[in-house]
Amino acid sequence: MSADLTPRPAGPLDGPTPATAEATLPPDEMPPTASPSGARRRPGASFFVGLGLVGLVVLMALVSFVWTPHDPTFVDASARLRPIGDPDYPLGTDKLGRDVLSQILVGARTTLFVGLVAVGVAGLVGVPLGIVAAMAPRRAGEPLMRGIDLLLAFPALLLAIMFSAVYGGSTLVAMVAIGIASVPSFVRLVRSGSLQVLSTEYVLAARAAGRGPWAIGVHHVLPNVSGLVIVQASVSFAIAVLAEAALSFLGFGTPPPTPSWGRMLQESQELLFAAPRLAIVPGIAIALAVLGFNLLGDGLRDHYDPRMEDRR
Amino acid sequence: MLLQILRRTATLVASLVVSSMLVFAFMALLPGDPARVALGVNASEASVAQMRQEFGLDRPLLSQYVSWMAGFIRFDLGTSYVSQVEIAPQIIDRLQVTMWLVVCAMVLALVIAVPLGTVMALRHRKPSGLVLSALSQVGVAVPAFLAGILLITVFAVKLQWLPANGWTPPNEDPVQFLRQLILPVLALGLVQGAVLTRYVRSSILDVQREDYIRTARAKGLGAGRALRRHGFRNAAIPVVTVLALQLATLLIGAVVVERVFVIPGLGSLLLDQVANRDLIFVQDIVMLLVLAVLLVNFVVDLLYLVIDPRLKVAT
Amino acid sequence: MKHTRIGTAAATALLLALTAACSAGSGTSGSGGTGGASGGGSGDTSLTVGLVAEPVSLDFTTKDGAAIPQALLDNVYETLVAVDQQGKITPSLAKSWTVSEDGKTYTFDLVDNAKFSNGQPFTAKDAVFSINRVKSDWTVSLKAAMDVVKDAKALSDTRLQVTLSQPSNNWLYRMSTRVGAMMTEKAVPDLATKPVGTGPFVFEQWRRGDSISFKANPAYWGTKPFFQQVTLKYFKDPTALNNALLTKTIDVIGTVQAPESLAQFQGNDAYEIVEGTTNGEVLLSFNNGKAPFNDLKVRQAARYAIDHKALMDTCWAGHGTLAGSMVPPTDPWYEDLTGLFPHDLAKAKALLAQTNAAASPVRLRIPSLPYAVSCGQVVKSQLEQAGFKVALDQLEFPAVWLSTVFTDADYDMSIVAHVEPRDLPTVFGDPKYYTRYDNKQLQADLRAADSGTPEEQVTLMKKAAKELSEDAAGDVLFILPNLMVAEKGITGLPKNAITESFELAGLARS
Amino acid sequence: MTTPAISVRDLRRRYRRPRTSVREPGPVVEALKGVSFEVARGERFGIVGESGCGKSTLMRLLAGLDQPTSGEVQVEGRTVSGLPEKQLGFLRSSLQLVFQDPMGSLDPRMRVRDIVAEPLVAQRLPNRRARVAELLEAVGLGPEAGDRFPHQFSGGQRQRISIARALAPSPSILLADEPVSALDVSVRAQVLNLITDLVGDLGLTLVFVSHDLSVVRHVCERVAVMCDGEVVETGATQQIFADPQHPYTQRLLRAAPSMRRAIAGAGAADLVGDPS
Amino acid sequence: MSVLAAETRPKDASTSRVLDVQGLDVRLGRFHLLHDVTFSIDRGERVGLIGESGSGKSLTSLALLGLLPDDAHVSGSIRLAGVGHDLVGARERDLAAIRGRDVAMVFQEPMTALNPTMRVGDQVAEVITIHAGRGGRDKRAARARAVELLDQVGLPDPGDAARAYPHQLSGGQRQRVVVAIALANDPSLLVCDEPTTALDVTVQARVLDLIVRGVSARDAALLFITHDLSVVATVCERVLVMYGGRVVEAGPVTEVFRRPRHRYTQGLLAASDLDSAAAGGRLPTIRGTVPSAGTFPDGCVFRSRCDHATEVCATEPAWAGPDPGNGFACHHPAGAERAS
Repeated sequence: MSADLTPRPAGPLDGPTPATAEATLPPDEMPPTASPSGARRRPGASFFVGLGLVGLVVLMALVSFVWTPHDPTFVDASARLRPIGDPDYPLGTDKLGRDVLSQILVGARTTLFVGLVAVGVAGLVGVPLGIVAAMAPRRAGEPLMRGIDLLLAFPALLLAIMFSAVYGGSTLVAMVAIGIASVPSFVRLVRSGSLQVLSTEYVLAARAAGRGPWAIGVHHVLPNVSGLVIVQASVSFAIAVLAEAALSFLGFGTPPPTPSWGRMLQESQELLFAAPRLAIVPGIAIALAVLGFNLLGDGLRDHYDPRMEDRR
Repeated sequence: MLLQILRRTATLVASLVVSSMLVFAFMALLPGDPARVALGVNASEASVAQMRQEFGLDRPLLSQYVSWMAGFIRFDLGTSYVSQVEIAPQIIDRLQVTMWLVVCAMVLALVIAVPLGTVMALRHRKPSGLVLSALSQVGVAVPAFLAGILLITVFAVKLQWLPANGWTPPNEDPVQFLRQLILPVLALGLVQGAVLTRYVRSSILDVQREDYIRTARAKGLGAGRALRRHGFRNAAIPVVTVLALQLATLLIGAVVVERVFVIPGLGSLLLDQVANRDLIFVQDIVMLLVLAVLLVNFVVDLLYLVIDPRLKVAT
Repeated sequence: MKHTRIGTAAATALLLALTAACSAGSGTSGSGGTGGASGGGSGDTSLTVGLVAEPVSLDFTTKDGAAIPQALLDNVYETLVAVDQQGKITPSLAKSWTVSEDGKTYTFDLVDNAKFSNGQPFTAKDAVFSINRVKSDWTVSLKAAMDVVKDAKALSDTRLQVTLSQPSNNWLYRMSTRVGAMMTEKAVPDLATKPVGTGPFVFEQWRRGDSISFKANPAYWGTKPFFQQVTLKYFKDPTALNNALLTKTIDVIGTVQAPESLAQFQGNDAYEIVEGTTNGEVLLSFNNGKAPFNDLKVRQAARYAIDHKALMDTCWAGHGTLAGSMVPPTDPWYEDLTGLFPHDLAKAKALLAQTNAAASPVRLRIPSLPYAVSCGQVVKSQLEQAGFKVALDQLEFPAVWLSTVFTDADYDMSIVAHVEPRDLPTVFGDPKYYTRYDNKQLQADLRAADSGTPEEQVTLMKKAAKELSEDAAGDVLFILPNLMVAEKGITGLPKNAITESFELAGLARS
Repeated sequence: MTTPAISVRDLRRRYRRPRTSVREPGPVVEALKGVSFEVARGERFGIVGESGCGKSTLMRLLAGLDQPTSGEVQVEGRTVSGLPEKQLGFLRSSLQLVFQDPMGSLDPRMRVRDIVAEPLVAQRLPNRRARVAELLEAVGLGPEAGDRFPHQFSGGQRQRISIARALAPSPSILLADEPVSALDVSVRAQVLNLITDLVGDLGLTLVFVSHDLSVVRHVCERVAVMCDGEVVETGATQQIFADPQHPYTQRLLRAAPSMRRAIAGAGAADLVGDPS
Repeated sequence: MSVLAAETRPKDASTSRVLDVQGLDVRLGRFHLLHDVTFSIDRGERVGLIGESGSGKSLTSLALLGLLPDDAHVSGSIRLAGVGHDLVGARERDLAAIRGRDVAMVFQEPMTALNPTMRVGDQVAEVITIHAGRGGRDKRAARARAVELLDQVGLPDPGDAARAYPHQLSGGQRQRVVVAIALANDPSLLVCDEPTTALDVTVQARVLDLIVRGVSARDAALLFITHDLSVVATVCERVLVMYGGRVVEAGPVTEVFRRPRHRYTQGLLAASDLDSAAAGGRLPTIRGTVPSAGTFPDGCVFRSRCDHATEVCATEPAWAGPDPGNGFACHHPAGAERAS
């Protein structure tokens, strides 16, 4: 699967797909909505659809803290395999008699946790490294980048499997691995963004004003690459959610009894014919969450217009 | 040009050395005693110790590393702790299986992605383009194993058109080989295709904004011809990068689809040997994968030199 | 006396998703026999059986794991004696045998027309070689079963005499397992890749990671098998196994790994379901060696807290046998002891209240095996209803579980299926075993049972089983069922899986 | 006072390009080949040259943003070249920059108030709020401009913000690098007026870099013509424009299209025509 | 000195008019970017189009080549000599056949206008083969012709240059290549959009010279778009002044620049005439800033910045002059008060 874990290299690939800029139109002739950089575009439909889907996941997670219809881990032999629409169990129960709706609600927490850990690791490591790699002199920056490139040689799934084997299978371990595997894309993206920022005259002006490298990194570079980072974070989030599902399928994902959509999907397999709903419900949940984060990323990309080189 | 190649080769070699150390160090961290796992639960401490000695696990790590690397360089991958069979031929067999799967899937992905991505880019503001774009987003969001399970349910179990799973080498029964290949390739290729389509789209959108496309159109080329003659080569650069990365990572990444379709591929081999704690075997597989990724990247780098003349510094 | 293995027995349908090391699919082009769609016509004499765990090697003298004898024993290799479906010892390569008064000397009369597949005839010399080689060259722990043999000699080509150092009921029984497999000295160098035996089938090809194929032995000394070509095909994923049968890639599911999935075959005329029993006791083990489970009250509270019927219904879809002890129904000393600890939450709570075990969570450290994962969640839920606090902890099997739970006994509770035949003495007779159960009286009874007459053995084993159950040394959740699904018309599938082998010779298609 | 505002002595700056051949090291690019000049206090000094002539490198060296390979830069009698950033505090408060790009020289994520206050923050100067309002006033923007972001302003207004920022620490020297090249013609005059007014009112020393001869001619009293890393000619503006000595200066002057000459009948050929 | 030999194609000899633009109007979304733009260019004539950002000058050039975005609403008419149909509303296929043959264009940015992955010679040859028709697609001949053209635009070693990639050439050399591409098929109209803005003064001089001689040799019409008044004055005979998407004044260069009538033209000239202002002294200015495209006031587009604006300026001023190529649109024209 794979697909889900294929690293998405940063750089031109993740390039923006602005909806309004037109190749042939000279920038100074463009109407103001589409023009000045730094100006944020009005977000498009994909942003709102994505926001809605992500909001739904967050809402489910929040609701699960205060209320679930049943204890999601409570095993009830008398209530096994109830169908969808059962008065007590709106989304039915699984083979252990656990309420599917409750598991989906609590599973949303796992999904968010998964994404936050992976994106958190990747971001916390990748963003500073990217800025440092851009600001450091060539002699230091180049080896750093080569080291980061080396990480690319360890695909996410491989890293997750090895980490799980070494540190025991847990969501945290698997997602730290996924996060580490995503570090290179963050570093590359942030570095190229930072290099653009550093080549601007406002950085030169800040230096002339007496700002040290630290202050420039924090006050100029970081805010100006944040748009890129948010977009990348959103995409990485989606990748992490897919990765968790794939790892759960292989038995390296979230261990029981913590409810997780990926494991629900994996557990549902043997009952695919008897109770396809058990696969369909978490399957849809995963797909919608991934879709949500991807769309949000696309929307934000348009919104932030990260083509800094467009600035004239 | 020569300098560029030398420089990249040096980087490749350095990367290989560093990553081999990483791989080895990581293996040393694996909990669980390989000798114990190989011998089973009731083996006496004496026989476990003897097995450890046989495996060379009692030697200092450095000497273990050196002898492993020395063998690796000669492509003498050693003998499996567990099955006591030569490792190299096993990996090659599994690699062949996975290569069939992955290469066919990538070809399918390309066949899907290039035309679809182009259409999506050319019509990115028209309803047809938006619908395709939305479809590709959904494709990206579906876990590949779910796609595989659905394909099996529909085409194998319900319609009985194709076998649900299994693998037959092509030289044994070409027809059965193809029949068994279709569904896994679809599962993998469709999802990869959706991902790739997004890249093709965004890459072509970027290229379309370039001034030289405007120049080409001012020369009298229609939008489509301008893109074909001037855009594709430039748009190919980022797409080739993704393609190469996908290809390399799929060697292991295909494991999920291999699982669903019961295909004896490289990924499954790795999982099994991790479970067996067949350390030398795992080391070899991981190192070969790393080698594959690095080599693919190396080749892609060289490919850039061909595609993009700007990288060839004028002499 | 320690020759029980744990968990790895595929013969009894254990779902060891990760145990079997499958190795590379050999690219060598074998002759046919790929076990493709066999179509199911009655005249078809090829068969494909879907199984779970693939062997890591074909040499069970040095490699542990039940998958090897499952494939080879009774099919390629034969033993002197065999065990029938009721658990009785029957003749095989030995037509008959006598035991001396003191129970120490066994004299076997061997069949005279058996031949190894390399063409050599099977003689008493080969039997002596095989028995001696267990002691000299085997490395797996099972070899201990031969420790009791003092001497083996060939009285003639068809007459073998074995002398034991002390009487042992167990020895003859073990001779029906892989330890008793008859081999020829000539074939020993290639044990791992080219097994040679006297059985009804001849090993043909092993495509690592995929399948093992046999063809019928044209020179077999006994009843010739119906099928000329048999392929054992290995699936790690239960759904894939089911799909393979549904799409006619295989003819038989040799071990149903997901009992829930039986539903899709039930009531379908194209398939037949075979249900019997196995030797596999799914044991909720307690660490008797340390707090809190060194306290009888805590152990009893746990046993009362478990609703075994509900548990089997939820995690094994109601298939299996409730026994209440470490003895499966096919053993001669079986007794239904389920009445000793009926589900009783009130009692469980009361007992627990007398201790402080509820104060801190107990660690239920389960191996990453599907049955353990699903039963573990049920056990956790049930124990918590009785007031226990349970921390569920999934350990990678085999590597991590073996070192943490099995070797280091760093656990409070675990769940694992003990699938070795007659394994009560191993699990509870050795205080160093991971159950850390030390009961001198029980140990003495077990020794006496082994060396006594068969009648004494039954009586003493019954006593031991009951003692163990009352002492709540562990809680047998249920006995695993033998579940198979076959295409309609396949006959001769063994109802009970109580030996190490998956016997193919009796199978036929009507 | 005889100490010049800026004194540059035999300034050289070499860059080594990445190597392109296996055997030879990377080629050396000499951006500056021994530049010397002085700018007197209160003077409006112009530097003219085409792209690649080294004027940008010179600017960076003057501002202490880069280190010369050899030679010396002195600002108000104190050596700048060779000093680490930490010891350049005096330079940061006495010399400030205005750049060409009205968008790129302002951080798009900062409010105008913070942009203008940045030198004050960096140099830990007091009374920031009042000073910012004062500066915005001085460059012709209302104090309410401080709440907005750069992209809400037009090019000319952004250049005013740049100027306000440069003036924040009350420098005595203003370095303006092509400050009006990117502006619309109708706005260019406003900004030029602003610069000349401020320089006059505050008694600043102005170093004005431009490729546009007419602008330099209008703004500066003295001018240096740069070509290929060297100053080929220095002198009073009037004198150089009236009677260029160096062939390059002559070529440059002739190549610049002029409305007057055009209306008098000069065509494109006259911009390149060989004088000989 | 290179003489640009023009292979003159038989053209419609009955009229000397090459381009006739009538009432060109462009809207993009809710923005009205071009208003009623009308002008014409005769054979051999060099017309300048002056305008600041947002004036619509580049949009006009794109409209002439039919390269406006798909979602732009265009009305009016653009007729080109030798082309039997109106360019407005023409099919993309027909427009493509015209581009590069009858009308060619030189863009502002030489650094990005060429395909980085294609040899320069091939890029020049391409424009020849595209329009050569089925019979004339001789690659070798086209390549030879490309080298010839590169020689004509003054590239040293044209043979080597043809084999070079764009990044191996300097900005000025690249712009010469772009000019060679534009002139390859001897177009009847050459449109140059700020062709020298990105170039150095000395390079600019040579490129301007090249363009002027290129069109003269072909007797082609030139539309030269720039914001630089002195460049227009040097290159062109006639000038159109655009502001806010309209042509506000038109006439012979000497006339317009000596005696501007529209207040905008007047202000622009004053503000840019650095030569006559006292050194270091104040310059005359136009107040305010240029609005962004599509946001100019209605009525007189200049009234928001005009010192002479009155209430009447809220109505659109009529065109005052004998023809669209001569006159202005201002309620309070300069020179009028002098007269009064």
